Amino acid sequence: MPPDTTSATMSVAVRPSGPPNDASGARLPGDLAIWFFILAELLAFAVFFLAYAFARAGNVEMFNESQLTLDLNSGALNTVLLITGSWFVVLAVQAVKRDATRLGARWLAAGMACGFAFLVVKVFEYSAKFDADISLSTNTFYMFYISLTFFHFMHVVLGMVILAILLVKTRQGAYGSREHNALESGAAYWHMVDLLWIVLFPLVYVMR
Amino acid sequence: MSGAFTKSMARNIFYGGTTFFFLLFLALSFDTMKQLPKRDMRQNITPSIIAGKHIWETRDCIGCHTLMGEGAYFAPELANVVERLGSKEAVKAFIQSRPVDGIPGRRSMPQFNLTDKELDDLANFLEHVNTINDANWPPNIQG
Amino acid sequence: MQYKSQAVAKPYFIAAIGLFIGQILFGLVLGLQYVLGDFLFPAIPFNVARMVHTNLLIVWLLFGFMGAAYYLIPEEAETELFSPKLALALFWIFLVAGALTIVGYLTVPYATLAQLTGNDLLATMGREFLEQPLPTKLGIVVVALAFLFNITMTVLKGRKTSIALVLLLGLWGLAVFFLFSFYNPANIVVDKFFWWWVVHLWVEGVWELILGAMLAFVLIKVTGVDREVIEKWLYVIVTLTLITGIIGTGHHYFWIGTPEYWQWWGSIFSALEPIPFFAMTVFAFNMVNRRRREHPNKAAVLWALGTGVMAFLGAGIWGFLHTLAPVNYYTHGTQITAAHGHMAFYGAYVMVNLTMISYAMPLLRGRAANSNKAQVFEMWSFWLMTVAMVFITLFLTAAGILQVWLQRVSDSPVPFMVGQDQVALFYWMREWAGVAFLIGLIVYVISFFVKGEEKAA
Amino acid sequence: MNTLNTAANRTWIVLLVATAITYWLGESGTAGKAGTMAVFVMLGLALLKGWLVIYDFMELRHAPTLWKALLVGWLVFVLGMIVLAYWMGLH
Repeated sequence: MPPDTTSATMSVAVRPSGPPNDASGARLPGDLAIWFFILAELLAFAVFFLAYAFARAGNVEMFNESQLTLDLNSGALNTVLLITGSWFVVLAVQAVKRDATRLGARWLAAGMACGFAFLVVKVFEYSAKFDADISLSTNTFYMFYISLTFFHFMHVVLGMVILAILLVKTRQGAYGSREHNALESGAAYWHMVDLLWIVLFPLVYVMR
Repeated sequence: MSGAFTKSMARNIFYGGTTFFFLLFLALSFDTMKQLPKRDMRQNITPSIIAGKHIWETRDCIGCHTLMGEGAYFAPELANVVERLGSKEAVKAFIQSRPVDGIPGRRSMPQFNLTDKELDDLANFLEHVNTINDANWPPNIQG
Repeated sequence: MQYKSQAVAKPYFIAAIGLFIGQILFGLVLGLQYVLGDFLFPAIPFNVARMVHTNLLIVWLLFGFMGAAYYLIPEEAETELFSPKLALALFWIFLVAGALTIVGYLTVPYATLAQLTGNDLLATMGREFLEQPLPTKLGIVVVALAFLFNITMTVLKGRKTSIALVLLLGLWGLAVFFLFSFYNPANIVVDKFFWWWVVHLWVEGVWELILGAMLAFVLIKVTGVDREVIEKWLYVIVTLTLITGIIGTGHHYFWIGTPEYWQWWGSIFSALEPIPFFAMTVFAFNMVNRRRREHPNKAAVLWALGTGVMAFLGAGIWGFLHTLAPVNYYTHGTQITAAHGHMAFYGAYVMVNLTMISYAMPLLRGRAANSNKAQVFEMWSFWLMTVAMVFITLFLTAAGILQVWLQRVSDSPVPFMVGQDQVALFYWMREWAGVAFLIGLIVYVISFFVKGEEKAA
Repeated sequence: MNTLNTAANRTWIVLLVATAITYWLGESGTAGKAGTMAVFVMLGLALLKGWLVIYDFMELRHAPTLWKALLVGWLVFVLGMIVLAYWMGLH
């Protein structure tokens, strides 16, 4: 998320709403705009998850039977990758806030590596499915499986783009203990991608 | 400066979100184009059907009727009219027999003075549209 | 009016209102034909009158958007318009092309018009909202590109504000998606698929950017709230618009032969489409409540608030009414669609144009706002038109519900015309509401000529 | 770097363990046999994992209660509706 370079200095932000530093010293990490976007994404995914859940209630046998063909190993591996990637980004943010920006950059790179590994595992999983001639139109389960995971897949890709930009900016020394709004915003988005997968994995891969 | 609401962040999210969802839309559209041949019976499109679509357009039938539910709501749905009236001949006869000055007090269809070939083409086109796999819409024969 | 070249917006606004009157007159003709089937038959059959009604609507809205751009871009960019002469030339080209098209619709049978205008070379006619002959379509592209060149050069040499940026994105998007109207494949499913790239990605995509930018501009001027705050809200709203509206195209891909996953994707994302309209209403009221100045033009403030509310009602609520696939299965292609269409177009795009005209016209005529007497007339026209439109929508919704019950849901579905005869009462009531709308429009026009003590420019 | 000294590190460990349990539920077929019990376990774990991600990874532990409520509320609502849908699926 390339923040406007002109406002790299401490831009006085007029806040129309949202008490970031209210009386109790509570502080919302990152930019309010990203949190609006996160809420919108969570809403879209929530509707998708519930559509899956209630569509499953309609024909449980077909869902359970088709679910057996899913590759549980790659699903679990991907969960571990995203959790670890998320953890690395937390460490990166903490490092940068201590002005250890070189260490922070390395953690960001590690987080991206996990994200990239997730994408690779996913591509293999998809190619296996497409080779078995499974597509969005095979049946309702596969339609949901591909729609949900592909929609999430693209969020991981966008997350990678964001982390890449944050990595470059961190290496340029744009962030530190004083200025880390964009870094926290990007990190919040990345954690949201992990949070979504944490719900998606049991729902689609395991629940029967 | 945490918890700020900077315009530059809002603009970046606008660019990122728009690009993201446009790419997603292109992906879904690409898949649709790949799936369509199995659903739209394109293999049955004959020159007559193509000519029929041309008649459909140059007489602006969509200005009163709906086709697959899209168009004007003044006159009946026509994607399943051949099935509803029973045969292509019935449809052709109906079009041919429209009175020039309309039916007093009733919604009236103009007399288009179509030649026999044009009538055949139009009927073939409407019959073809009815064969398209449109998730069995409309709910019943009345359209 | 800070820049001389902003005056070029005036003819655009006048032409817009003129065509608006024409659109409403033909709307009344159509409404009467719904109840007196052979009214004006065969001279002006329903499909010809409908072409004129819908094409006049789109053309007058485009005139309004262009006038708004010519008014606000110089002020946003804090520089004179790149070429006022080009703007005036384009005005006459577009007006003449539009007038010729309408005359062509009315005087010559459509099939003959098609032969005369090269439709055999490249068949693009005969599709809803895209009935224009090929020369007119090409003319629209030329006018649009020249217009975009004119305002883009103005912004490039001046201040680049977020409002100008969002407006340019919306207008460039409008021109780009219009190009799909030249694509008319023999395969009806592919034809419809890309036809929606013109229609839906206009009114539920880039036009909402134009709507947001225009509303933001007027709100800055009438409320005096800090530009930084308004532009942040603008970005949030247009982000929500595009992230829901683009995939929202799917709610047109339920029953036209496209794969059935669109029923899920289209329903889910179009169900989220009312959110940006709700945010816009909260935004408008929030800004007006926190205004830092009492702008003399009360009517413009009323129009701005009304735009938010009616856009949310018409496009948001009435859109959601029939956007979910299981519901749309029964309401697809009925009067429910027509009800949504009327209130959405009026609430979102007609009202934002009237907001802009109501704000800019006094300034173009050398005064900050019209006299109180004139503003009272204008407010009367606001309530007459808005309430009349609400009733048109309610009557069509009632007709639609009955039609769905009789023709689609009931165990013994009735033929189309039998159903239509049984809802004729609502069509009569809709026609009277249409007359009330025309009266409101006439009062709106009168308000421009009402004298009274004016405020200084 | 002592892995257990910060909340984030502890959370990472807990998340891995929870994922392993969910994986085991699926892999060993217990999800199939135990049915409802397994569903409650895995969704409970998802709730725990989500809670930890929100509090420690997203660092909302020190955020205004409004945002904590929004995020956790989303998690509870979605998981609750999934349980409801699963229960409806049983009948």
